[in-house]
Amino acid sequence: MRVKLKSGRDQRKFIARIEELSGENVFACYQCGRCSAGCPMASEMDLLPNQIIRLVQMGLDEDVLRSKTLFMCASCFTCESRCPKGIDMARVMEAIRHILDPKGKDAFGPGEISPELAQELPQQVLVSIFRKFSK
Amino acid sequence: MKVHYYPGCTLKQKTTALDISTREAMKRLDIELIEPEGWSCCGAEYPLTEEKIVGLAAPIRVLRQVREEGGDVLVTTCSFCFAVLKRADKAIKDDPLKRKRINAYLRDDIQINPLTKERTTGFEDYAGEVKVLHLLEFLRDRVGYPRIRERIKRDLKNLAVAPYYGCRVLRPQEEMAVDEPDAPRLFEEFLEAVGCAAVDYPFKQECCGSYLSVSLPAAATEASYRILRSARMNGAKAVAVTCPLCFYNMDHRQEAIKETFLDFPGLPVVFFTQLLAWALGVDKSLLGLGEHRVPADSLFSETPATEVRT
Amino acid sequence: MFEPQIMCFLCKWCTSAAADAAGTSRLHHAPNNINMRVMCSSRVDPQHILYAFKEGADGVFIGGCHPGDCHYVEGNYKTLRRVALFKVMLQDLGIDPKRLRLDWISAAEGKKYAVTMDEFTEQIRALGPLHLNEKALVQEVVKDE
Amino acid sequence: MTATAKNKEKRIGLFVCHCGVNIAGVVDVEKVTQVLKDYPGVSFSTDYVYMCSDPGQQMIIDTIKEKHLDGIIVAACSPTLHEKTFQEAARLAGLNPYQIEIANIREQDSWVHTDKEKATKKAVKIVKSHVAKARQNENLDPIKVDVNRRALVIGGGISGLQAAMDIADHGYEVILVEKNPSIGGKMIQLSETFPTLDCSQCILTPKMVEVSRHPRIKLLTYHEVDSISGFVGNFKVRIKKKPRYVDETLCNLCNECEKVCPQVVPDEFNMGLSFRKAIYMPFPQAIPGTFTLDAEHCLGLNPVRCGKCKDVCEKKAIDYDMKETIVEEEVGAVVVATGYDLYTMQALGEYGGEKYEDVVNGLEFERILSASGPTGGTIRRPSDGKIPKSVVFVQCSGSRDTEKHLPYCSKICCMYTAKHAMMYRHRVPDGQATVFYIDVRTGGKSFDEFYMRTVEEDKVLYLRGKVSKIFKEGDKLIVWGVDTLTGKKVEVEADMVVLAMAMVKADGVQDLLKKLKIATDIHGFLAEAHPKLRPVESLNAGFYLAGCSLGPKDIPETVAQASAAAAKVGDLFAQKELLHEPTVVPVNDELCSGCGICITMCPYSARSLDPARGVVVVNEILCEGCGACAAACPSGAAQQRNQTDNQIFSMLRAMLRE
Repeated sequence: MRVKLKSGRDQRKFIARIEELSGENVFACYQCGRCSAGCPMASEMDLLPNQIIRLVQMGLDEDVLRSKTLFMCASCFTCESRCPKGIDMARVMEAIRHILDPKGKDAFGPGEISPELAQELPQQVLVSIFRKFSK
Repeated sequence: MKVHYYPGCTLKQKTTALDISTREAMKRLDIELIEPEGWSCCGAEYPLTEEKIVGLAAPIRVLRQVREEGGDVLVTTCSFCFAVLKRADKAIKDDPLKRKRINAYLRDDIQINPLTKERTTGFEDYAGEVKVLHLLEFLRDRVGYPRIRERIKRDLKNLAVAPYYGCRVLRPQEEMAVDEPDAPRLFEEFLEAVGCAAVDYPFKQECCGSYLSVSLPAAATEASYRILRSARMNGAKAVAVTCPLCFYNMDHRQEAIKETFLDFPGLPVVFFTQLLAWALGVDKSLLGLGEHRVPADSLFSETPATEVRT
Repeated sequence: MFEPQIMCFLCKWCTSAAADAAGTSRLHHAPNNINMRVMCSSRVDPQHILYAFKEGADGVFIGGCHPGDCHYVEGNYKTLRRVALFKVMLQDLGIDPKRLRLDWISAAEGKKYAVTMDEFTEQIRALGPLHLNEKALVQEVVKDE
Repeated sequence: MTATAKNKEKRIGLFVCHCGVNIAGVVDVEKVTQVLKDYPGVSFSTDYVYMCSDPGQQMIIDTIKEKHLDGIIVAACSPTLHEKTFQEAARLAGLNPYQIEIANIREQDSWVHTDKEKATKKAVKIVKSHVAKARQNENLDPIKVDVNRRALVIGGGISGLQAAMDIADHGYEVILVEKNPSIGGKMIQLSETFPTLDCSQCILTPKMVEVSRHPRIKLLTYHEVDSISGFVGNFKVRIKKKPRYVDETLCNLCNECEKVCPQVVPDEFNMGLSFRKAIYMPFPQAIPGTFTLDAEHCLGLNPVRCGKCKDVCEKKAIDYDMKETIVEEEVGAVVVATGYDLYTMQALGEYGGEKYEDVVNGLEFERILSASGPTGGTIRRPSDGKIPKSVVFVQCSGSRDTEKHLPYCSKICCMYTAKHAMMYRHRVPDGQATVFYIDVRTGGKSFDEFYMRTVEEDKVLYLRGKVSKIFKEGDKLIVWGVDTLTGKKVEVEADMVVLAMAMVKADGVQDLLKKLKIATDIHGFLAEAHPKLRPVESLNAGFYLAGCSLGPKDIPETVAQASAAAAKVGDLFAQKELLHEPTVVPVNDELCSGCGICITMCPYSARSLDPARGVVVVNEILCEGCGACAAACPSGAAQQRNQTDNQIFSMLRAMLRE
């Protein structure tokens, strides 16, 4: 299927919002793919980090927003530390999650943790995951 | 020497081993740890979008409290707390707008005089007066390895330990400014200072799976396996960590790792503070070894074993 | 709104070239500055600065090459020393030393030039118009025309 | 003659340019013309659409003659563009060119402002200030200087060799200085050269021989330029002659010294992949053909400690007592061809940062490929000498990284990587070659065809993506990359990895460049006088630039640039005499107290005290006209011609007084 790119303002609006929230210039990305090459979670993702940025550049918000990649990012900043253009992909991911509404099936809520597991887990992991992936 | 110390929530609850070994080790170095009055959770995650700025309020409140108590350094061990506190502090320092907005949230906090119990409001703005240091940095820069070496009571006999940095201590480099993210030396130097041999292995800065441990346990199992395997292949007898979550993923999850990856025989995981405390002569019962799922006792025998059975 | 007059002494090799580069890139900035091109920032005599204040400048800017890049080996270091000393004198004369600014802007830094002009204009605007009281300053130094 | 009397008579013409809408679109040029019409000193003013056009210039010429103008202001673009044009027009009209003032109302006014009223007001001020100055301008004539028709070439790589030979062939004497024991530079280390695959040594050595035998080239190897003083046409050069401890005229290359030398050190020529002795010849075809004793690694230049080489030398060529000496030369022009270095692998921790022996840089791989290299041209990996069955090539290692490394493209890596992969596939037919790239840039004659051959005929797998990490597992190197075309994260097991490291400024010459005051860009590469129109000249008159010292480039481009620099030297030497700007700072004897402050200010030693008269005297040829002395002179005796203090005061008043 041929994807029809949105024209002018509609396309820019999505990009502008991502850039505003993340503080990153998504157009600085030249698609070298280094973020994906080093990503520890890439094998779990349906879209690689560089593909997410590419889709944002193209203004294809639906494709980005339904990707489960958003909920696979561990914010480990490996991509950030090696990006030759200084883009913090973790910020871009967080910005996209921020505008995702509703959060969808890949988001993660307290109900999904058994009481036994909750007993065992370190506090920080519970706070983190709800801060990141909460429904 | 006195210094403010922020244990964070996990160290008070699930992972007390890191807290108690830190305290015992610091006693041996004549360092008094002061917990800031009424500290709260740091938030665990530094807010990455501009709109979630209120996430800075909790860490800044902690830092302001340290300042109010006359401190200028705050030491942490948990990597998550360290990252949040350090990045929040830097954001406040670098960005006048953020400084203004966060302080506006915090200005009306109620201050209780510990003596008179008098309640007042009106804090002075926090502008980044407190330096946040990881305990590893504190040991290197403020205590100094020579002083540690002087006080060593037990020989770790070049125990081959793989330093595991994880994600938060080194990255983003611009904000953390601890060491080179892909060629760090901080942890290695520490291990050498306490009498271990630091194992060089390529996974020291790879991610353990972090909080995906909850939502995607299989991914965390695999990520942790790769780290442990690499450490073992390079001759490590143990992996040393700084973060309770790394510890959880590599120690508590190791049963699952062994079930999934049959080639992996196991490897003990310890906190760097346990090694420090032991080397400084702290009693074994004060290392919190009971919290380990993978027995690490044999690492801490008066005559360290050459082969560690797991 | 108060529109300050900013007198700029720009070295030919770096900052004046930067001003040209700003123009070539159409980097719009506040029109309050007026530029004089000198061969080197070290050509600027404190007397020139004082005279500029006297004739109605609210701020004086000196632009030179970055340290180590001076076309004349080390003219900018001379300027740096002169300006540092002269600021002390300005204070004594009742002129806020912030009204005098020295900056290094290379030929490639058109953007920095434009930003600096805006910034300095705002800074001088905030300081308000310069009022000179002393008669000593108002003496005529130009001999003839 | 008082300035007053003279200025009263001055008739100044003002010509305001519209520059189409470039100026007139923002500045009300007619208003400027009108306002200035009655300004003191102005006796004529007009505006025109393009002053720089032929009719515009003709109008200026005609008006000067018709109205007997003795000073003119052209209010137009930056003086860097058309000052010369209008000076020439003035000259044609019989007016001294130093009576021309350019008022910049385009770059520094109409192009940077949008408020028409304010921009017009500003233009008026700018023009007024130039009128004030013009009223006091004097007629000046350029100062004439002789040219020393000898050239200095710094650097004995391909660009230096080419430049030296061309200048010498023009008929001028050349002094070629090379800091290493032999000429040849980096090119002599290369194996084959793209896209023709001719052997680098085979094409370079004849040139090296030719240079060494050229009657007009004085070859100074193992020498370093220490300092250069003077000015275009008349430089004095101090050159350090480093002690070779071997008399090159006596050494007969018998090789006995090398055999007995006990000191083994990594061989620079082979990029440390093999070893040499402390007394050595860098490579068999080295020129001059002589051994050199490397004092740093010698046991101490002391017969008591070792002395073996001296004992066996039949020709008595070895002399431990040689000292560093200074050679002085006088030249008229300098060609700087100081080359480049490769970015250090240590900076790339994620690729092992030099930790893994089998991760090599491009130049090391050239040596591995070279028939004269450490493996005799068989591709073997450094760690264990095994023939690698899988080699990964990583392009843009350190290049195009704005964040931590170098933001620019190193230009030649795409082509040499294609060559490396092709050569590897030829030599190891059952080997797998994988190239990670971001873009493949093949602009150049027959370049793309070469690259396509590598892919189509030699079946080299090109994966589009940047490698994130390289690490060792067992005796394999694991390469983590990605193929962005398929969206697959990939892992390649390799026996060897070749990093196409970025090209950077040459490290060893930075001190010299600093001393010479040659402008560099932000990456430390030499800066051209103009990136397009003066690509081989430095802003410092008399200095010409060639090769990779200017930035990454391939051999043909380097050679072309070297020849261009040589041609520019020829331009200079073809002139009978040079003209020096007369806008210098002389001394008014009447006012000078002989305090000598100006002498300390002068960076060119142009000023000195005449002890007999107690005043300062100026060598106007040495004076570059910076004016630092004028600003420092307490008595006003030092006044810059056509930029006197009085002129500056007048300009300030014209600009600032409403």
